[in-house]
Amino acid sequence: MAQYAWVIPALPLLSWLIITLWQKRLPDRGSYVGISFTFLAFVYALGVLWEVAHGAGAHVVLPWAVIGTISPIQINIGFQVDGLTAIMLSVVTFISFLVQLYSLGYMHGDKRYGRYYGTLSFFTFSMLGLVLADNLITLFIFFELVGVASYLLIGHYFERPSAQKAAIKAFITTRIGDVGFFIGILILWSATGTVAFDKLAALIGEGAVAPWVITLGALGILGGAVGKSAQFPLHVWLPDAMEGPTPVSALIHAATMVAAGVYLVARSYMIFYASPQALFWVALIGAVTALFAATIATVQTDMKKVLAYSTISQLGYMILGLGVGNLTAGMFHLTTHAFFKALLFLTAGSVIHGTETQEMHQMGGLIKKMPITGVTFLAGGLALAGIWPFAGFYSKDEILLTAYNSQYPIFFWMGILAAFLTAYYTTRVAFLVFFGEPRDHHRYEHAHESPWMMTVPLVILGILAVIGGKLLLTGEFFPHLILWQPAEELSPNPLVMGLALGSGLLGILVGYLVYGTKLVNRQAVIKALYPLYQLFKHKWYVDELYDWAIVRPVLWLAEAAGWVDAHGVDGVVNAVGAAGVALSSGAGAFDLAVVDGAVNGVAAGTVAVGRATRRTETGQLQAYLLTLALVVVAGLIVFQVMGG
Amino acid sequence: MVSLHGYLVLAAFLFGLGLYGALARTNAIRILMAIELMLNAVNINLVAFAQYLTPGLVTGAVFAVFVITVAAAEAAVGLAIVLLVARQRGVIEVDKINLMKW
Amino acid sequence: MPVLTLLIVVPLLGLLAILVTPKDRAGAHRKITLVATFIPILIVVYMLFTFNYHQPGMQFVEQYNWIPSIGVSYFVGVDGISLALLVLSALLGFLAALASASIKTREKEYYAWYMLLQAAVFGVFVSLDLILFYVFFELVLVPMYFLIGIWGGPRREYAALKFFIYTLLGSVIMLVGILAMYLADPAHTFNILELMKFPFDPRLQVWAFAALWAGFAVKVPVFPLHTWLPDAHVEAPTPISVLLAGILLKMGTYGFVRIAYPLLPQGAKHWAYAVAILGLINIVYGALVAMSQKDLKKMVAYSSINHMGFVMLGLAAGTPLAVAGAIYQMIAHGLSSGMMFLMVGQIYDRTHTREIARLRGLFTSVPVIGVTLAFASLASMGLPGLAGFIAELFVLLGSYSVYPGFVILAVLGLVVTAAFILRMMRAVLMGEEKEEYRGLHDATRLDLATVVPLIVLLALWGVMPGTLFAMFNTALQQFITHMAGV
Amino acid sequence: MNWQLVTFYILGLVILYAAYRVVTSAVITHAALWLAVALVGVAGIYLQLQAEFLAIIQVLIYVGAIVTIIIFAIMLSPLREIKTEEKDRRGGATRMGRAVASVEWGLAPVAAGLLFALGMTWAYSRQAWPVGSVPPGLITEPLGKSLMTTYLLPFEVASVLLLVAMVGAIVLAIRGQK
Repeated sequence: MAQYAWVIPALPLLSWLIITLWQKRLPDRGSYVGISFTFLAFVYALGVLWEVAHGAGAHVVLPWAVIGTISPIQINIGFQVDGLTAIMLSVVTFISFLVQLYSLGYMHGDKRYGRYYGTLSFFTFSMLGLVLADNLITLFIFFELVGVASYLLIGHYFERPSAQKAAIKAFITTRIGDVGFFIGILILWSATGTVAFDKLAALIGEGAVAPWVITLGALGILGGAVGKSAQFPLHVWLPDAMEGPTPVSALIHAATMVAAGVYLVARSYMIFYASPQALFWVALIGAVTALFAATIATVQTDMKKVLAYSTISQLGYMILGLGVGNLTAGMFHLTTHAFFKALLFLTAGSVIHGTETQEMHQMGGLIKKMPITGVTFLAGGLALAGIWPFAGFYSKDEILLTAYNSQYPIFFWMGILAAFLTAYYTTRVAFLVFFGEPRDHHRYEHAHESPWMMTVPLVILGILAVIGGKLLLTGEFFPHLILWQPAEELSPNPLVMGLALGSGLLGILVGYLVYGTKLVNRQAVIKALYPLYQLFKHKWYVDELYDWAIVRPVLWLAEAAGWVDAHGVDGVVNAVGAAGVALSSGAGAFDLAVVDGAVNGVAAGTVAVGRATRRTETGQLQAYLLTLALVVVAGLIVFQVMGG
Repeated sequence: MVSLHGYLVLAAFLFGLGLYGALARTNAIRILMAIELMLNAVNINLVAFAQYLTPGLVTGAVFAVFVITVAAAEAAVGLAIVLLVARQRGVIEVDKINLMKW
Repeated sequence: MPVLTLLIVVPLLGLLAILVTPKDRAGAHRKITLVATFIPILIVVYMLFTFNYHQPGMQFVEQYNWIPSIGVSYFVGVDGISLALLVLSALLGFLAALASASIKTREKEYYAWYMLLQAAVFGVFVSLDLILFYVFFELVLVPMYFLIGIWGGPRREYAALKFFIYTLLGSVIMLVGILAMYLADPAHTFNILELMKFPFDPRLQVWAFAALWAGFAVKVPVFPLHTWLPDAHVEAPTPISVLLAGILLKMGTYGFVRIAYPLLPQGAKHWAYAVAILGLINIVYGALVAMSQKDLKKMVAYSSINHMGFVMLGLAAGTPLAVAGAIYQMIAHGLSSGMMFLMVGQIYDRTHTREIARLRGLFTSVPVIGVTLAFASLASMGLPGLAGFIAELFVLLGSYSVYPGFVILAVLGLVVTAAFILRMMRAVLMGEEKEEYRGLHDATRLDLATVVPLIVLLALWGVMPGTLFAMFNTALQQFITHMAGV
Repeated sequence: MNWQLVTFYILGLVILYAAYRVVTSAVITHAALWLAVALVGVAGIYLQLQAEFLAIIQVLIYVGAIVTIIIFAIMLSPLREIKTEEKDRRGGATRMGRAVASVEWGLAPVAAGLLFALGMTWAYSRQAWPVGSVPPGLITEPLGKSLMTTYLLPFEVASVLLLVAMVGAIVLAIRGQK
């Protein structure tokens, strides 16, 4: 089956084409096409996973472009299937399938329903293509396609200016990261002449690549990952991306978009692993992001925003895991996170569906109205907080363990602090939304449990959030699947485990004290920590900084360039005039170096000559004839005199 | 014997008269006539050159035949245009017609 | 079979047929034009099948004496590069004729000029004699002048004249360069293939290259000779914009590839750095200026400047990948900008405005047009999976080893490109539907017929670039070898 | 002084005088008749040049056809403007004045005509011409042969030109009727 793994992305591609071309004629605008094709892809992906787990694999290479005939340069495309690919294929198709199923209920009645399903299929296709890519260029192509799909989905409610802005922001921000990725490709290509992962690995293994090339190439690729995986400092698009429909958020956050960045690093891990400097930067960015995003999440009041920042934070963990040299742990966290983050978003969607608001201060006590949603949320929340035996615990613990044993223990402590904050804000959300007294009775009265299409995915994911971690570790399944020769076998460290679990429990306790009981006065805390509160509330002013330092200057530059271009004409005329004056007074040099300059000079000259000569063009035949005759006579005389 | 030079001078003066006429008169038909004079002057030149410089060859005469043909065509179309313009605009003086300016 | 002559003659026959068809025969001229632009497509397809892609050198060659006393001949032939451009010209020629339905005034004249333009365009891409090339190159100007000047927008006369003066000026300078080569070559020939063999004096090469370059650069257009382009585009009617952007700009870059570079390789090397800088300026400056435009068509026009910068950069770098990318970009840009202008035209036909600020919510009002415009925009942005990306990728991959700094700046320019395209899409397509645009009729069959071939080709050559690269690979290798050998 | 030279001088004087009257006579019909005289004179010159064929068609076409249609046009036209004599440029409008600056318009044609004639004469006189004479023999036969062989294509083109001119003249005349 692995030989034909291209079928997996082909199915959603087909579904996209079908829905795009014939959505008006399909029942329910083609939603069932999308769901069934994705389900088929999921089944196929499971088959591939099973095969790969039993030692199969595939690598198919096709020529893509050949340049030159004497010493031809060949660029190939192809796909490869190994453990990393297989697990990602399963996760992506699985989450995508559940999200599409869920959307049946959530998006029901949307006016661009068909288009929504089409784009979801396209999104899935791009992500699957990315996962299968066997070289950097193919990966880059799908990387960009993922960006476009997210752009379309985030901008789904394009009547809203905020959605428009968010869509553009997502695309541009990730594209800035892609610039780094692209430059990384350029560096590696010009040094090695190949972009295929296996060839790069071989070359690096032989030591045929200069260390600085590896480091710069890796850092470039890291740029792409930072953009897509919303790492600091390119994280700004992800919270805004909440403008998209909630199931899309689930998809973006769990399986497709943001996972792409982490996957990129994992896929090109041989490059990173060969460069300690690059790995250090990876770890640093991961740790900083994990902590930084967690601080912001603690003060957000929009339910989806909290989850968004928590995603950024968790992605930081994954990147940290990769950075400290543990590929398996990073990918493990990616997988478990896919389960519980998709779950959390879908429950959030369910809550929003029921209450028609995202503002947590208008909720409260909803567990009575929405029991399935509430319970599954708690399962996801505990997994997020990393409490044993939930899924998140295993993966987070693994990352922290590696960090603890790495060269830079500071990253470990940052991770612990972030874990504490994670538990705190998760508890905060749980209490604000599901427990306590309803704060908006009107909304509370109208709140209702969601239809089965929405709750079934919740239950499936809920179960996985509880047992997923342990399940994947059964028989060392996961570590065998994604194997990267670790420097040393790490034995479980009770201190690390204790600290991780302890910080999580402490976070829950603090959250309970603040939100579950009235023991701590929130206003007093806010007042005491007011500068910090403001800082977190305004997301460390990163958006403002970018606006001021990048967006405005670029727009200003564009306006300036446009002005120069449009007014070059005037400028030149004036310049010519001024230059004439300057020349006549013997004062200065002639300056025509403005756009349009020389040409307009010629034009002006032509006009002047035209003015002078137009008098002769009276339109009278005889005048022309006279001129002709005189010229002939003059020519005759000249010819005679000169020619002798 | 008449020399080639004699014919050439005759033609030159005939042409000069035609040129004067084409320039000095305003009546379009008169201008056409003046042009005919010039064409005839050219023909004299052609035939004279042919007979004196390339005896035995008739190229010059052939040219003259064509010139006459063109002259006939020109007269026909030219007169038609003149009449048309005169009918439509009521003038035949070329200095009052400056269509070519536009 | 003299296919190339046939290619030039068919539009001329169409012209003749149009001229003898009375003015009041409604629709007849259009039908003749459609037939006379469709036959070239068939001819080109025939050529595609009979062309030997592995044989170096020119094929379908025809040579007859024209003015033997000064060594001018009617000498035509194609290699892979010209063949690719012929595909583009034939296709766009037909599609733009299809899109000419909106021309309602003085139809007969319009189509007559159109046919002349088409014949001249084919002539440019098949000529192998400098004088023949020059004649066709100039011949393109005349119909273009009238097509813009008569059927254009409010400031058409200004735009047409500006276009004419600029390009004529460039051509005159170019002619000086051509004559210089003619006089310097001991054989005194205008035969391009013969001239390629003669190693010109380096000093001559330096300035003759500059002269030729100036002539072609106006057409491309290269900063700072570009200011005619936005005006011409804004005023030109839609189909003419399509041809202007899709084919005419390529005549400039084709001139580089066919004449300026192979004939004067040392001159090219001497100026490579300057050309690369100008290419970079085209990329970055074009994108920035495009971002500030308020008029949709003007924005697209500036994006053309941005795209043509990649061609310049690729040619300047001169590595196989970069040149391949540059040639690819000619085709890709022809398709994407052609489509872009078609879409702008379709929108203008419905809303009667091109002002970005006045458009809104077209996704809702005219969904099919909205989606096709989005596709065109993404193609023009260089989205992977579409042809433009391949071109940019190869140019950048190939140029990096020569001009790493420029390439990095160009990649940053890509972000600006994305930004202005997305801002445009946001303003035009997204947002609440405007009251006055409610109930506009969506794309007709004719509208779709004009864009679908472009969509298909953009996608095909974005996913399977090998199909297009194979077309001109042999010719490319010859170009590279020739440039390296001198 | 032989009779050929005498004939030439007489013909030349007749031609030039007639041409002078063509361009100066006050009444336009007179001008047309003087034109016929000048053209017949030219036919005489052709005869003297041994180009008898040209002389014949000169009389047939020029005098018989062209002058006739000019006179027809003048006489048959309903427009008075054609028949009334125009004033000389000398007294007319001087829009040209700006173009030729200081030169008075009325002098310009005279100057141009004279300059041309004298200039050409001067130029001819600087050249050494062969002192041969016109070869004997008629040209009708060689002319006919070359028209049908070497110059067949131009000959045919000329006939097409005549056809086009005819059609054109008719179209113009018809359009004027409307």
